[in-house]
Amino acid sequence: MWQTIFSLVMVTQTIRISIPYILASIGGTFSERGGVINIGLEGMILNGAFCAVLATWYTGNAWAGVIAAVIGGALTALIHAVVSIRYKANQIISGVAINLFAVGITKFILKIVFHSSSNSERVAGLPLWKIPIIDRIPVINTIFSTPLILLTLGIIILSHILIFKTPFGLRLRSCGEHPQASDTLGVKVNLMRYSGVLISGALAGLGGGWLSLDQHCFTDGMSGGRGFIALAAMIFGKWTPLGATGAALLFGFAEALQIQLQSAGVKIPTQFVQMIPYLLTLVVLASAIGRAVPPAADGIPYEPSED
Amino acid sequence: MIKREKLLEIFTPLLAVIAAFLVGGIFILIIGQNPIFIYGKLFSGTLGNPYGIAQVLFKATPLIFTGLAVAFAFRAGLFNIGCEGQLYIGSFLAAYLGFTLVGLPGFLLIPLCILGGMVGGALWAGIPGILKAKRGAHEVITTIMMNFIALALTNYLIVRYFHMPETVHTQSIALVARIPRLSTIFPKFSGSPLNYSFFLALLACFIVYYILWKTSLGYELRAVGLSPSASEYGGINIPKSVILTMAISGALAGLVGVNYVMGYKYYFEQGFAGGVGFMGIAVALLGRNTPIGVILAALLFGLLSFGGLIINAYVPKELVEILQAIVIIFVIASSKPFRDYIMKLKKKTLAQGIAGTSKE
Amino acid sequence: RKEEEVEATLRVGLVFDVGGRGDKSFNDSAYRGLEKAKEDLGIYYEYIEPGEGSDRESGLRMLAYQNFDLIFGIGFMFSDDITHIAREFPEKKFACVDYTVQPGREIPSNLAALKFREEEGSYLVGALAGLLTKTNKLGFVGGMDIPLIHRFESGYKAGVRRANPKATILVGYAGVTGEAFKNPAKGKEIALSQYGQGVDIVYHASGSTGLGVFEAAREKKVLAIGVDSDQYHEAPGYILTSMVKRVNNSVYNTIKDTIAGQFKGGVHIFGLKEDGVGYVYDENNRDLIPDEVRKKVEELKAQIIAGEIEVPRE
Amino acid sequence: MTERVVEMRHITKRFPRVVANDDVNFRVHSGEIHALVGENGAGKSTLMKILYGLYQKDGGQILIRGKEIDLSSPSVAIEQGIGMVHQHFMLIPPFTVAENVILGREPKRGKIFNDRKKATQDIRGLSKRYGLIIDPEAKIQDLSVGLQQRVEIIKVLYRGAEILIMDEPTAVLTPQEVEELFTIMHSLKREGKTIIFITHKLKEVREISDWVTVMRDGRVVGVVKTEETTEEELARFMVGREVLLKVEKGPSQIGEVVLRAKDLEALSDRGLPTLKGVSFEIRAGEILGIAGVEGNGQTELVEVLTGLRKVKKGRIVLGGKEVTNASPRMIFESGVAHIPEDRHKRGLILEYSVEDNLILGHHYKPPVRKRLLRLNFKRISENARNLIKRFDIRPANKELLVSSLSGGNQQKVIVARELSRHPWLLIASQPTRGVDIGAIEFIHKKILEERERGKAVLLVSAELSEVMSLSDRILVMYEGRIVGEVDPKKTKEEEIGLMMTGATQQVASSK
Ligand SMILES: Nc1ncnc2c1ncn2[C@@H]1O[C@H](COP(=O)(O)OP(=O)(O)OP(=O)(O)O)[C@@H](O)[C@H]1O
Ligand SMILES: Nc1ncnc2c1ncn2[C@@H]1O[C@H](COP(=O)(O)OP(=O)(O)OP(=O)(O)O)[C@@H](O)[C@H]1O
Ligand SMILES: [Mg+2]
Ligand SMILES: [Mg+2]
Repeated sequence: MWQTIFSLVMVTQTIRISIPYILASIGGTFSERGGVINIGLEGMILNGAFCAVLATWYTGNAWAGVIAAVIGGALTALIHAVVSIRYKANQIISGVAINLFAVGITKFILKIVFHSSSNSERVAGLPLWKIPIIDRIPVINTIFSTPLILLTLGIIILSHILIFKTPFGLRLRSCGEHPQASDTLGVKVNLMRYSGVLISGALAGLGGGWLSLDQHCFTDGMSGGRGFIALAAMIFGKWTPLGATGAALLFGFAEALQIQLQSAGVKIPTQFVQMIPYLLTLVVLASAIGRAVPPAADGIPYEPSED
Repeated sequence: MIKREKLLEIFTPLLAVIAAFLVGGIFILIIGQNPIFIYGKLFSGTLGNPYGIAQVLFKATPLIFTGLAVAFAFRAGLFNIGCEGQLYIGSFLAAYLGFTLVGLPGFLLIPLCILGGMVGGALWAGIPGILKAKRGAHEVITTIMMNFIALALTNYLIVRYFHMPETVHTQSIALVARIPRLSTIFPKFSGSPLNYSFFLALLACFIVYYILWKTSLGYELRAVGLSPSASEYGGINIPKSVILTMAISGALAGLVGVNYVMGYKYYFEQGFAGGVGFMGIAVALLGRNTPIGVILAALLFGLLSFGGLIINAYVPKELVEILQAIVIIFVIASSKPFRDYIMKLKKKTLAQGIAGTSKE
Repeated sequence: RKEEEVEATLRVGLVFDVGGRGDKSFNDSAYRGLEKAKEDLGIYYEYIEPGEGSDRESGLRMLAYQNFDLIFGIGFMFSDDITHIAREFPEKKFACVDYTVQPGREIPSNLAALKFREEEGSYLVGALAGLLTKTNKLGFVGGMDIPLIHRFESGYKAGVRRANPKATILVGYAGVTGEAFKNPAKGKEIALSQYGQGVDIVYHASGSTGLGVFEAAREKKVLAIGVDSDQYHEAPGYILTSMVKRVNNSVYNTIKDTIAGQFKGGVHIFGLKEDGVGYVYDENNRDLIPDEVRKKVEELKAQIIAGEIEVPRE
Repeated sequence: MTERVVEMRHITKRFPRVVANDDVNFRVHSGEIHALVGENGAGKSTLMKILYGLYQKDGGQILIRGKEIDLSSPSVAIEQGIGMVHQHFMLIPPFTVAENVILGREPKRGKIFNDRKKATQDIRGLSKRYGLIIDPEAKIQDLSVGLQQRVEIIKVLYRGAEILIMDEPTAVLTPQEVEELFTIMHSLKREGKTIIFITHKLKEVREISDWVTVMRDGRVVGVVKTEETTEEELARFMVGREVLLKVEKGPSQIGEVVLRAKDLEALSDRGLPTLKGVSFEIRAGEILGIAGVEGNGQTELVEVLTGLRKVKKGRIVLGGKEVTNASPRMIFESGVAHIPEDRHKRGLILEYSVEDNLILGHHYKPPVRKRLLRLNFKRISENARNLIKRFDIRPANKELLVSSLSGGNQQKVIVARELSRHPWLLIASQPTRGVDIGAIEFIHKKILEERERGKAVLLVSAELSEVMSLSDRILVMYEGRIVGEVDPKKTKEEEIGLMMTGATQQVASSK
């Protein structure tokens, strides 16, 4: 049994399951590093997934879907950004509303366009790339033949560089720690926060795009709580892209493990196996490793000066 | 001026709701329907007849409980996103007591089941409370995780031990544990499962109001919500009040089971709540975290929720979800312009010279 | 709209199960029955898609209040509500797909309880899979972990064992909430994991989650078995067969009987005998199923119909 | 004659409750150090924030080097060569010095990346040139307050500022650090920079500035050349009347030991040792003053004594009862009242009304609480009416939110509440910080009354003159230790000041 559990299949499966977690949790990292809590990741994933299918359906080209997923996620995030940055509303409530909105709007349009309450038509998917030699190496071949996995890999590295090595990242992080200080140095706090939230939406949307394009269809509510897991991964990863990736992979692994344990006929009831990722999160949050300090100004609307 | 502020504070959410309906109208137009006709249907179907009214009240009942739970925690500075999980555990416990303690007379069993619901919810909310108080784990994440665990756990209990054959619900609770429907005294309500737990919800609102604003406990909890460090200075035990707040909040959420298990289906059914816990967050906020506000907001959401079914034949009922989201967004977004406007008023009066005298 | 309603031979209302119209399996099957009745019999219909739990009862009641003559509830979750409402509206006719019979609860005479023997159909596709597997490994993907789905699983397993005692069956459930019926990504991963372990045919009973199972089959170029409706078109070439549950027929026939004044309350069972369940064998998949295999399965079918084989339900 | 680099004309700035700047004219010439003085709330910081583009003026004109400039944001100010060292540091604790300095003006490598090397080099260059020694790679949270201030100055210089605004830069420094700062300011002046320097300490004005502008109540009430004025004259300008800061202290009866602290050791919020073995006693009828530069463990000492912080080691005995690591409530029950140093963070619940704040700490027991946890509202308003009258809290409206009161009146609410407890021991920490002169006099009077009633008082204050004038005995704290005990009547301020820097250690003489 242990052989199957720690097989190469497991590794690729862990990666595949983790993709939306990775993208959304890195997205969350951008948002919260800039000082805006993003509970709405779930809704952004869902909208991204839907936009991907919609665009692919109309154009017949899955790459158009990828772009639409990014845009769809970002547009959803824009609502969150305007409400919480421009109007300084409670960011958690705004996120909850975003999630509700996404559930409603996707199903609404699903009915109008696809005349269905649960599924879209099947759409084209992304091609698998065949690269001669690499193709024979297990795991690596999955990564390099699946465009979105490769893209995610790039995003992980790019995000790390962007957040920790560039002026943009420095400014973004400063807005999440001490926006007053940033403001006094001429950093446009709202601009940075808007970018953080929009990037988070774009990435979460892309995560949704992966979900739906990999299935070649959109299913009502297909985000299935992944946004919340991503949130936990972001915290577990201490608000860093690499950390979030690691945590996302861990959650992905927990899920893959759960699938393996089920099919291996392990006697633990499925319900308890299903709990693993959530219990893991709780344990992590309650233990010493989980006691990460969020950006100091995370969730606090920035009141520029006097009023 | 004070009066104008109060008026504005009442009218801003109202305006936001109206604006949300206008935007919703655009969605209706998009699918080629007449908004006036649809809204007409929605309101006549919900408020135009006794059954509709009863249904709105019935739908509002669980929302009052969860809205109250969120509002209560919010007043004490905590965000309880876990009502969904808490209400499942609470409801399960209520049902469990209801069908195991069958020998007991009603006057014992009913309070016991209600208590069971509260205890279940309190326990489930207490865990994030303890994690927060002792380990500093943020309650937003932990309560979300507890939701998933609660769903899995109740599913396990139902599927492995307590389900009636071929169903996903438990056996029925004892006859004496059932809470009568209002239609027994108002025959016009017949058909609606509206039951006495609606009054329990109102009572809960009053009790929460009483605790928060009339007792030293409420004084402490609100103080912790407003300023933990000042509360600590004032001799208030913060960890204790965090745990207590979560427990009370969870107990309120657990009362949802009274409406559903004891007043409607008479059994616990997997997945019955359908997001009532999450909606509670919106209800609390819309009600500005006051008990009266929670009642009004719950009625609005109850109306929309039942109205969705009525207009289902003409427009996708998801319109209602969109409408609810827009209402929330408009209401929270309007409070900043509202504050700004008040500030401007104040500044203007200051500029007019009334100010010179008011300094120190 | 009003006009067609007035002229209609019968006014039919229907309340869907979770998933609603367009789920490409269970609900859509019921919907096809409605559509066919409209075309052939000239009925008028309206349907409702409930949101949360109490909407089921309110939906049924709403239709009953309006002047609908026959009202359907689709799914076992309706059993309680529709029983009550049928009693309340004795002048109207009701029908419930997958009705759960409870000891001590009498079924009103104006309520037709339409029950299917999914385990029998599952048994046959299980046998088919058992006969066709080359790896002696088969898979089952369930949606939510509940008794109804267990029935599919147990029938399937029994069929496999009967046809191929050497075969092992890997089982995976997508989750423990209603979401588990609409999580194709999870379905795909479970199926991929099963295929990865050498499984060559996977049967699913998981609503939209099954669409993911089909995607996995396409990707791995192996076979899957559909459920409820004929799901061939979801992944042409990769669907070995589908365990069809002829909800459409039961809906259509109930409507027809009602128009003819022959509505009968009480339990109606649709098993293999009644042709209420079965497996798809047509021009699409004929090439995948050799004649001798088909013959063996048909034999088993005959045995079940004859009562010689009792298919386990749990 | 030098250029007039800054000219602010008829500046008006209104806040919802006050007019912070009322037709203010302010001008500064190039190459001078110009002091800006005035009481709390006079409008100094507001004026400077307008100059730095952080606040927008409601009326008036600003000319920089003779040209009218619309200072719509700090970026504009930075472009104009204006830099500001804020009263509350604008530093990001988890960032390094270099990151804080370059933020918003990052040197780039390959057009994309932050050029760390260049940043470090630039900072080293500035360090050398102005004598601002600092490690560019150190994290702000690991630096002392004095070093943090250096970072602030480097930040400003890094942006090529010619005009430096320094808002109360000395308030948080040790005398030693103040001297270092002045050296730096002189070297800046030599390099041709112009400095606007806000302070409350008239001695510093004399020592460093060339010109002084005095503000009162949002208006400029005087512009004078430093060498042509005296401290007395400036004080009169500031307050608008003759000031007599001498406190009238009557005799008192020293009694029993009320509090005994032995070998107290405690950690700071960041887990570093801040109390390193503090021992002392307080007797009834005396005011024991604790002098020291902020950040030397006084805050932690008070928190330890009031149960807000746990001790690692040591014992606290209160009236014969052990209260080491007892809860704040238990300590309060044993007869301790506490005026906390930060009234916004600790002392008040700003969103509560005055009457509700007046019961904080005894809200949970009779007579404020009745049966079933019910609050006794009659009692609460009676209590409020009483205290408002006795302590002259203005406006006399018990239902107002305490946040809408002025700082002085907020402080009076705390003092009223704490003294109404009839404590055996009053622990007063920075009791007059940020309050106006009238309130200071009042609070001093109340503290002395407690002493005359035979109560013990522990007074902690960064204002040396306050400690000197009120205390019967003074302990000097430095780096978590008590480095000396002095008799205020027999000791000069300078001597204590020196002890506060750790320069001289004196064995506690009374024991
Ligand atoms: N803030 C200051 N710093 C340096 N010198 C000053 C300052 N204020 C005034 N002086 C000196 O006082 C003299 C007159 O000052 P200034 O030119 O500002 O006043 P003014 O001539 O009255 O101006 P105006 O005619 O515009 O009112 C000059 O020699 C100037 O150097
Ligand atoms: N952002 C603000 N909102 C409202 N009122 C403000 C604001 N900033 C300052 N004030 C008020 O404006 C007045 C002037 O404040 P300012 O900070 O300029 O005083 P200051 O002279 O710097 O005092 P201090 O010596 O205490 O630093 C005060 O009454 C203050 O309460
Ligand atoms: Mg000051
Ligand atoms: Mg100031």
